[in-house]
Amino acid sequence: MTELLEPEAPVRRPIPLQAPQLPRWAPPVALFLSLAAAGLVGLLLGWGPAGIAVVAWVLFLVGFTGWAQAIEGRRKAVDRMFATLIWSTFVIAMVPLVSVTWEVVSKGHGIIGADFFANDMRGVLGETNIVTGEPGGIKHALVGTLMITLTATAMAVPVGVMAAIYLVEYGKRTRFARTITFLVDVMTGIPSIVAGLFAFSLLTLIFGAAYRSGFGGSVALAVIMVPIVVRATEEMLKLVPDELREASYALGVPKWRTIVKVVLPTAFGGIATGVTLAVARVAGETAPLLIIAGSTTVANWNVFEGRMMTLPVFIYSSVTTGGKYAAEQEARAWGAALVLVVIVMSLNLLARLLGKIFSPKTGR
Amino acid sequence: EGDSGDGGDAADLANLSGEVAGGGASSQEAAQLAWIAGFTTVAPEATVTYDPVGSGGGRESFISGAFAFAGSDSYLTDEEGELTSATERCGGEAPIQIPNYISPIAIIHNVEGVDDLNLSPEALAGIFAGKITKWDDPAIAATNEGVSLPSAAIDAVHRSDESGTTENFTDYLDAVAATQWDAGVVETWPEEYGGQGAQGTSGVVDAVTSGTNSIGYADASQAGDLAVANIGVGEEFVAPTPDAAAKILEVSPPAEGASDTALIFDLDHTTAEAGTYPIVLTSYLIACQTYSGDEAAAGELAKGYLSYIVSAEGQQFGADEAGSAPLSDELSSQVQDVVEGITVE
Amino acid sequence: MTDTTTDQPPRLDDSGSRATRAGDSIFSGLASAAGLTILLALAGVALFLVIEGAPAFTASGESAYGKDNIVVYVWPLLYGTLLAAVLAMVIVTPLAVGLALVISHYAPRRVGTYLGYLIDLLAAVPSVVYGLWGRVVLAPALLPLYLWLSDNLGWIPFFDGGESGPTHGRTIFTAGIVLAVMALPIVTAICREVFIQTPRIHEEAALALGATKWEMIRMTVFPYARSGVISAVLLGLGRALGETMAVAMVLSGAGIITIDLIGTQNPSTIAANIALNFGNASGSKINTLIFSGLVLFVVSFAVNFVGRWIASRGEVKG
Amino acid sequence: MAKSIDVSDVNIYYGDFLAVEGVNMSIRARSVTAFIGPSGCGKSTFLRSLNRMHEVIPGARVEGKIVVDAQDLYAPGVDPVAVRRQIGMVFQRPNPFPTMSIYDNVLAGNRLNSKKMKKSEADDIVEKSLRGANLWTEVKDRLGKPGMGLSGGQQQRLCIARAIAVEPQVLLMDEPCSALDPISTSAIEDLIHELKSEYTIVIVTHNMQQAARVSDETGFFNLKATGEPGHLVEFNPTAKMFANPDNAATEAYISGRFG
Amino acid sequence: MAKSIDVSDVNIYYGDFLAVEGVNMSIRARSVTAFIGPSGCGKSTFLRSLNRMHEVIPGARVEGKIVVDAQDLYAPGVDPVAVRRQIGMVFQRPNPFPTMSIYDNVLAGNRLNSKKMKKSEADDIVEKSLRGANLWTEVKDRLGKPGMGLSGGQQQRLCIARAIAVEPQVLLMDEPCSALDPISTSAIEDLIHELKSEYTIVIVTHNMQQAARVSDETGFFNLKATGEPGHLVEFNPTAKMFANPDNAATEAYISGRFG
Ligand SMILES: Nc1ncnc2c1ncn2[C@@H]1O[C@H](COP(=O)(O)OP(=O)(O)OP(=O)(O)O)[C@@H](O)[C@H]1O
Ligand SMILES: Nc1ncnc2c1ncn2[C@@H]1O[C@H](COP(=O)(O)OP(=O)(O)OP(=O)(O)O)[C@@H](O)[C@H]1O
Ligand SMILES: [Mg+2]
Ligand SMILES: [Mg+2]
Ligand SMILES: O=P([O-])([O-])[O-]
Repeated sequence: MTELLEPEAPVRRPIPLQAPQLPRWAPPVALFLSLAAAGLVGLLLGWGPAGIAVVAWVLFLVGFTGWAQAIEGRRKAVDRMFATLIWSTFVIAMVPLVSVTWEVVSKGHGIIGADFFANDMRGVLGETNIVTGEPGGIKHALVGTLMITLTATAMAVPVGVMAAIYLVEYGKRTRFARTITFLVDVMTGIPSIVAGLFAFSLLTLIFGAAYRSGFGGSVALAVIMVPIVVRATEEMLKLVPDELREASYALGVPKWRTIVKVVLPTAFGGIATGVTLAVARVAGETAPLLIIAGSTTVANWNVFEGRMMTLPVFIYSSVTTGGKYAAEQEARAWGAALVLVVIVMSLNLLARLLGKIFSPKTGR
Repeated sequence: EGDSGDGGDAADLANLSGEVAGGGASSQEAAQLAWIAGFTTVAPEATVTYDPVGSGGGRESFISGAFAFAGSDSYLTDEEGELTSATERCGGEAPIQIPNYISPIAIIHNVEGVDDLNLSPEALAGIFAGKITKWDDPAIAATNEGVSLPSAAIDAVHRSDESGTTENFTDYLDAVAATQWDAGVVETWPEEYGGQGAQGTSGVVDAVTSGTNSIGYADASQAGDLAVANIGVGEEFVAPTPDAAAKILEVSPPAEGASDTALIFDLDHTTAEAGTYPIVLTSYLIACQTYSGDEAAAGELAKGYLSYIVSAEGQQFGADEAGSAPLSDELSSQVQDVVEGITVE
Repeated sequence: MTDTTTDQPPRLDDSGSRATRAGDSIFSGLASAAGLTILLALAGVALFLVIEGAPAFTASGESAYGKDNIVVYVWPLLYGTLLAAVLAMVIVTPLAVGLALVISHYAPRRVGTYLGYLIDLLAAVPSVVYGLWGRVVLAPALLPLYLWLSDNLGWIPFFDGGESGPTHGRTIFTAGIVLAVMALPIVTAICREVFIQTPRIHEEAALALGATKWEMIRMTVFPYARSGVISAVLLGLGRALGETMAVAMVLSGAGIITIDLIGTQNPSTIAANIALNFGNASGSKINTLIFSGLVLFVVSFAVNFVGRWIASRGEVKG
Repeated sequence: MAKSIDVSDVNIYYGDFLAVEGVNMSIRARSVTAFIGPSGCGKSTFLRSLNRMHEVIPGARVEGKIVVDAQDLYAPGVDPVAVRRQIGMVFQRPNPFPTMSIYDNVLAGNRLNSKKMKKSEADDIVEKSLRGANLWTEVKDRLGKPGMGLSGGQQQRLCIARAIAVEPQVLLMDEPCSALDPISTSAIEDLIHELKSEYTIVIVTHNMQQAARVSDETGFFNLKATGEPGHLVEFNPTAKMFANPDNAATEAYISGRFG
Repeated sequence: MAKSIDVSDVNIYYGDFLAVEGVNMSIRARSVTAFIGPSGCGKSTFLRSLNRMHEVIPGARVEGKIVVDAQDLYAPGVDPVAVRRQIGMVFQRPNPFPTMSIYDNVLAGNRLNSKKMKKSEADDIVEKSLRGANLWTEVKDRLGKPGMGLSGGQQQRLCIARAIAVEPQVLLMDEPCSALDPISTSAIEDLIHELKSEYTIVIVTHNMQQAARVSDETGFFNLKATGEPGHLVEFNPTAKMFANPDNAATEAYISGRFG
């Protein structure tokens, strides 16, 4: 470049378009070589697989970058080095995902069967109920998770959707609306345990110190859900093109009917997705329930009275109780964890599916 | 009423139904779970819940009437007016207080090459006070001839949460080795003494199991396969067996305020009685002498449940399933009499 | 409709549309009420925590779990909370930026979308499951690493390991790693969002000048996304501060202050401490724990506040 | 049913920003009036003030008089919803309701106002409107299909059908062809020709040839400078405007010397 | 330094979609070549294939030969980064780097290649390029200010300065004036006139008057129908194209009968 800038050289010499390039097979070969070298040394010195992987990675990063530097020049080498680093983050991020999935499935699948879903833990010591001989199960926790989550959803969704409608359709530029939008954002960051403490403080002030019920858990979960629902709905309503609203206004349709008949149906897929994601988020919550919903060994269908077990709390108490049957409890905890993960992931999948199914076919 | 030798009339119990709520000391949780399960074999229609909310929470909820009975690691005193309040709650009659759960606190350890460990009270206190930091310290070696102690750092594990186990353990240390242990009797571990903090009994067991050259204290019922130390009592070293633990109540004097219906003790940790294990956690049941009105049905159930717990069958079931020490025969019959005395109007 | 076929001039005044007006005002009233509810809920959270937490100030001794007063009790927990969360962010930031670049700029677009889903799956794992995994699987697996660190890098105070060296894996470092895994999806998602929004015209300007991909990213994507990344990290920090169960299950902590990340003794966090002790607490101890929850609320509110503020400022500029 | 529109001294604001200033014109009934001018000169803004669509933008307002059929649209007590029912509008990008079928799209204006209609009556309106928009033969076999499934030009005609289904007096069109291909464009231009026998039509276009082809009268809007409000420079019969404009700026614009 | 470009049998794809088909042309050095045609006919697409910018869109690819200075741009081993250095590009919307000052914007391309530059050398390049883009006098007192602070037309000239600072052989411009006001437009048109003494310039425009004013040769692209690929209909000296085109479609387009 610099020689092109010489003032005495008005005729610019074209730089060659052809530049030496590493062959396409260079990255896999370099990777293989690094792995082989690290593997050999590692086996000799007795490193574990993790050590070998780390050393191979360092070798690849340094070696491959060096190779590129030698052949393609500095800029290309830097480019390749960062590409390697950036892709590495992906591999690193997959480690916990694969590990968690593997552990949950391998440790949890054994115990799962019809009994596991049909029985509760009443009278269960060790593996089985000492009276009936039936194995213990998670029926009570499933019932609790279902009831508490449903109740929370019933509270959070109307408030959340209406608030989003206010923000997008009515408030738009008012200071009040901007304050709410901002606080909703901040509210998404409220620690769940704080939501639990809030529900506890509120309800024990009203009903006395010993108050525990599923409803308390629902209140806490609703506090967590509302901002998620508001945000999701708000985003979706904003995505509804103003053109549609204007098309409706131009037909002489009043605003509220436009919202109900045009805007909401158009955004329905997105809202359903957001609500489902919010449900998925709270279905796995533990801390607030630990504080206000209590725990029990039998199924309780009444959210307003009596303690309720939920899947997350069941997992937690199973592993932390210890004692003679710690192993059996841990096995049930892994089983319940598998069930919980499947439920939450299915909800996430369902959310995407809903989004796909109900998304209006855009013209383009 | 009849022959109450094994805890009430089986036929009576079989007719019990409904629900009763109790709760309190978490030390009893495993045993309570066992008893609740065992109770379903004799009273299939009855539902009992036990909330392990802690001794203080249990007493509080008992006084407020939310619990029909409570489990507590310590007996009621009037230091904060609890005894008076509890008496009020029970219609002016003093509440009954009976020991129902006795469990040795085992000194669990995980030291390479060391199975049998004898610890003098002083050595034990030194280790947990952070004054003895190596396994081959002379204070330990002196009582363990022939054992090859590693020259490794001691990983002393304690409860990081507030705990009745810690209270009983430090009560013991304070009584027998006050020179080494000068933090007094505490429920929450004094951090300046160092060591690894672990949450809950199971946390301590986990930490000792997965640690190296580690030692900790935990309810013996949860010690699992870990090696347990023998503790110096007089001239001998005693292992934490249920029998050895149960003995301590026999040698301990009744506490101030004990009565026919309040079988409460101040444990004599300094005993030199042969075969007595001195580090013991004793937990009591607290209930009313009379249940009436609204509470009658729950009281009936509570009485049935309590009588099951203190029956020989119940105590044995607790020992089998939760590793507690069954009450000695003498104490057992006293306790059963107290429960029999509960009336329901 | 039916009457306009007659040639009468239709009326434009509003005598006929009172129902319309009423419908509009009822509906907008409902909507604003919902907005107000949110404000009230947030205020309620603060209010009730204050009501129930305030008594902890006057009580002392026993109620503060043996500490002289509430401040001495909460301070080490706050320290542990911040330490674990900051640690998590130190781990998460480079990872999330890299991942977001993979999704936004490196992977083919369709593949990128699926990789994004994969990362989002990390967010779908409930925290109690992370707790279980961290306690049973991760912590034991990390102990050898900690031993290696204290042997080889022990001169760095973070990896001192203490007198006896690391004896277990349930350290604040492990907690930080678990928190990092849990915060990764949200930080990645926000970074990805801002990276994707880098105006194409700027990216193409760089490419048209003969920049390599990395140079293009440095010239256009990073400057454009800077405030977005900062707010993403702050929001992740907010998450990590409040995460409860995973820490409660993984960390073997006590109320101490140390910068040793892998030693035997570790600080605990406010949230974990509440979860672990609440069940056993009664009377004024509950006030103590709720007060610590109030502290957590204030801190995480502040962090989220700043994070959102930076994010919204960035939006206006971009 | 078509009506003339008298505009006097109209100023149009976005908040504090004066976008269009001092417009006076008289739009004849049953004719096509075209607005042309460079980008940003306020054609769309002015058009939207003719059926009170302008004010749906927060902070936007209009000063002056716009009289249709002896009623001032901006007089107090006039309900904008009623105004919009009588003065229909078609937008630059076709915007059928994505959740509705073709059939429902056409009826949207009637249905959304919760009119109850007999099936036969509804069918009549749909057929009449689609015929009016020259779309009937193309879609009569798939009335139940989503409106978004049509091509751009068909969508635009669907929007016109939807607008005429409520039988307005006036039809406003803002660059109705600018997103369309030449064939669809010419279909719409033909339609405009037919519609003017029944409706008063006002159309904004950036295509001068289109203005010349479809309109009877043309208004030329311009900006004095960027940031200044737009204003009406010249309003004349289209033939005169393109052959022999009164104003030099009009001539410069039409001959392509700027814009 | 300026180079001619020979295009033979070029097909351009977005994934499976063939956007432009079978283009052959020969662009003369030191001249201005304009591409015109209706929206969507592939003008931008083709222009971007001339400096391998097309392929930055995922899935996009080019078939055929584009030969500059005896080198086929699409030959194996050719480094697209090097190609883009030699064939500069100016986009429709001005796109100065928002975080950089005017000075740094001009130098952005140079900085990539030579890490270290003497201050005086850098100053020279900046002045020369800004003078070349007719912007020097307007900004010389505020080189440290952000490039985004300039007006649209100035920003566009800044982008031109940035493009010529790396001394390319060819300058591609995609509707460089369509976002600008008349005065800025004419400044850019003047600049194009001056630049053609040193550069080969290819410009896409939707404004036929502009093509007539600035270009020496014109290529007319068209679509047979929507969804069909665009193709080059006619390529001729501008004077001939506007006076007497070879092709009927060209004439229809130029006379404004569609588009
Ligand atoms: N929603 C709005 N808020 C504020 N100003 C606006 C808004 N819409 C348009 N304007 C401004 O009003 C002026 C006129 O805009 P308008 O859209 O009416 O122009 P136009 O002639 O239709 O242009 P085009 O040919 O590009 O459609 C412009 O200066 C524009 O920036
Ligand atoms: N990123 C893309 N992906 C897929 N198809 C594209 C993309 N960009 C353009 N196309 C398609 O390629 C064809 C040619 O588009 P191009 O943008 O080159 O047209 P143009 O002549 O520049 O139009 P205009 O005058 O509107 O700029 C069009 O059919 C367009 O839809
Ligand atoms: Mg417009
Ligand atoms: Mg283009
Ligand atoms: O029984 P604990 O109080 O030690 O948990």
